[in-house]
Amino acid sequence: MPWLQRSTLGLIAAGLTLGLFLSPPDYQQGDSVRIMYVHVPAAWMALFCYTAMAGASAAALVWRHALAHVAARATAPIGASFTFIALASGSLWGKPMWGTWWVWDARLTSMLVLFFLYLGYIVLAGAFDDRERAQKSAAVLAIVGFVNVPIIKFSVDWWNTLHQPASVLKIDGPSIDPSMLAPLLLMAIGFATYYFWVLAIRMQDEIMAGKIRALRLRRAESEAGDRSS
Amino acid sequence: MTPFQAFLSMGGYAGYVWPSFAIAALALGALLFASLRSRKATAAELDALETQAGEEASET
Amino acid sequence: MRRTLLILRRDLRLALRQGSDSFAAVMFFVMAVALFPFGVGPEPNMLARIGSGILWVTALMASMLALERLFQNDYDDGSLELLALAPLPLEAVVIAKIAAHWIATALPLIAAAPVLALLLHAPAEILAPLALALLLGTPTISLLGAVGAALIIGSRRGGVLLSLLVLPLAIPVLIFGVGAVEAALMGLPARPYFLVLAAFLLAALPLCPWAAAAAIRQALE
Amino acid sequence: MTRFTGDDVACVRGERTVFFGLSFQLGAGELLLLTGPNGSGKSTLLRLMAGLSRPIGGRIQWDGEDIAAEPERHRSRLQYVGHADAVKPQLSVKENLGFWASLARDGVSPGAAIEDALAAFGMEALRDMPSRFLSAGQRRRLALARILVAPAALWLLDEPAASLDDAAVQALDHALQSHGANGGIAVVSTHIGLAGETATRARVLDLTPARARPVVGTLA
Repeated sequence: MPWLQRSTLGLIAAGLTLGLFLSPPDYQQGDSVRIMYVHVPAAWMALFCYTAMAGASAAALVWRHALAHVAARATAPIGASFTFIALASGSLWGKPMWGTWWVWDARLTSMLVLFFLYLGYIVLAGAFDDRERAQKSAAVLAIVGFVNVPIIKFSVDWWNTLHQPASVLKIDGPSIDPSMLAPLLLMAIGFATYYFWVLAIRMQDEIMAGKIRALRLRRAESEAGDRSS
Repeated sequence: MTPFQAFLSMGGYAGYVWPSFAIAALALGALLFASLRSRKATAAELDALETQAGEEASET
Repeated sequence: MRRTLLILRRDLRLALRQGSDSFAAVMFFVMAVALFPFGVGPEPNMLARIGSGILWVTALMASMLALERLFQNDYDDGSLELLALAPLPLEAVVIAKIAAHWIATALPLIAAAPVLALLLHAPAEILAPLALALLLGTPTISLLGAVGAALIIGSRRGGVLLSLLVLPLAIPVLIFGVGAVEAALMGLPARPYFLVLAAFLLAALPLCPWAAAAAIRQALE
Repeated sequence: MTRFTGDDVACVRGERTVFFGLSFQLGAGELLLLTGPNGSGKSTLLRLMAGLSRPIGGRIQWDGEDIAAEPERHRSRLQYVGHADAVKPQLSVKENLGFWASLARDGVSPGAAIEDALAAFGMEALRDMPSRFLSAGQRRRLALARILVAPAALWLLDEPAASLDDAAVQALDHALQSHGANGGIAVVSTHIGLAGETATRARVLDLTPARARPVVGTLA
């Protein structure tokens, strides 16, 4: 765990210094391209977390593995945060380029839908009193959602080309030259280690909560047992 | 316009670059902080329950 | 197959006798569409331009409204576990219930849509493509909604939850449904849109009942 | 010849181990009474026997074949009555029963079977009454009549005698006897004793001792 913490902080610090200080501004977008060093890794992580969530859910349902449920449930808020960051930074990046805060660009729109899928999962996971029901229900939703992500992406792309606003610059900007690639990768790996770090914390939390519930149940039953005997 | 101020202005895009980094830092920081705090609280609760269960075991 | 039709007939009889759910959905559809002119203004060619979008979005939400209790009633009175124990696959039971729901609710919606389109000054030539697009699209929405309805069985915030879960998944149907109508409006060939809608339906037909049955099984555990 | 067996069955619901190491052997014509306080897992065991849920450990077999291996075949040989009566208020008594009868039977018209089942539980007078006017006892009798409309080798009844009057309990006794007479197996859970002759010849499986403590730290 501590090495996760150190590598996350180290990677992100390196990524930031390179991204903000050393890498050159873009010839068209100027310094606003630096938003890419947050936006693109966050977008990658948003998709990575949803895939991880669906994978863990499938493993949990097929092999009835409780830990996989815990992993999926712990991943959801992290994925949702990355999606939110991707949306916010995408909008902030879009403003100087297209003059409006929100553009129904194909990628941003798909990211918005992914954000709704995350919210749906989180709310469903919390909508049942019985924890086991909540886990299994949310797991089925994660898988159904995952199957739909490519279909939604396909439809949004088609829909976007249909109503193509005069967007001159695509969101990911010109081809990335090496000096920009390094900070981008550093930030991406830094975000990934952040994910595993917070995942570990949330899973430990969930496992301990499981123990607490078991102890509480035993106390309630032994009390009932004492009363009836 | 000292180099530091030039850096801060981000070629005129300061209003967009800094907020996006700030939002990222805030979101990730808040999630981390909330997770750490919740884990600490759960750990404390678990210890309390376990010590209590331990005492009862020793009494009976 | 006989048993599937049996369940379909029973659900239809229940829907007709009790009627409230599907009638409420159609009334919601009519009222929601009628609200838009008050919001965006009565100006005819503005309404005509966004008419098909309004019709599709409100039809989508109306069917969510009706789908919310698709399994909940049977779950509450114990029929769902008996249906799960009946000598036919649970997927067949799900298909029967979805079909009954679609006939009782989506068909009236489709019947009402052309009338409402006129309310929105929509040109007459979009009425046929609109009806066909709805005919192809609403079954997929009912199939997706059934998965959502199965997932929320026994949950606390059922209704609101169903829309949050299913509407993002229904976006492709919405995009190509409205696309078909607008293509017809502009005189472009609408066939590709209908083919994509049919493709979604053919994909949803096997997958959604399977997912819904899985969700029901773990709800009954 | 034992047909319906369970060995070392274990079940966990939520984070609670409901029971483990539970076994039973039932031959043709036998009746098993499940007793024990509420929450001791009677309903859970019946649902496991019906195949609604799968045990965490152990196996339940019919004629040596695990019931989870051929779920549809197992489902077609059993009749299950849960706590709820599965009665639709908008349908009449005959329509309710007719639906379940034709669902369970293979195509042959269930007319006669419905009449006999209604008569067995004294419901024939209420044949065309919409079910929303039925009392709790009448609804329960309608639910029990369902087990008579289609031949089933295995009856799983969860507290069938709940809200039944004496006459109805007699009818249930009679039904259980004739079911046992022609080789049927029945598992009945009840926390109030079943009166009459059935109780004497029934074998009893008390779930109280088998109730396990939840194992600390399980994540299931």
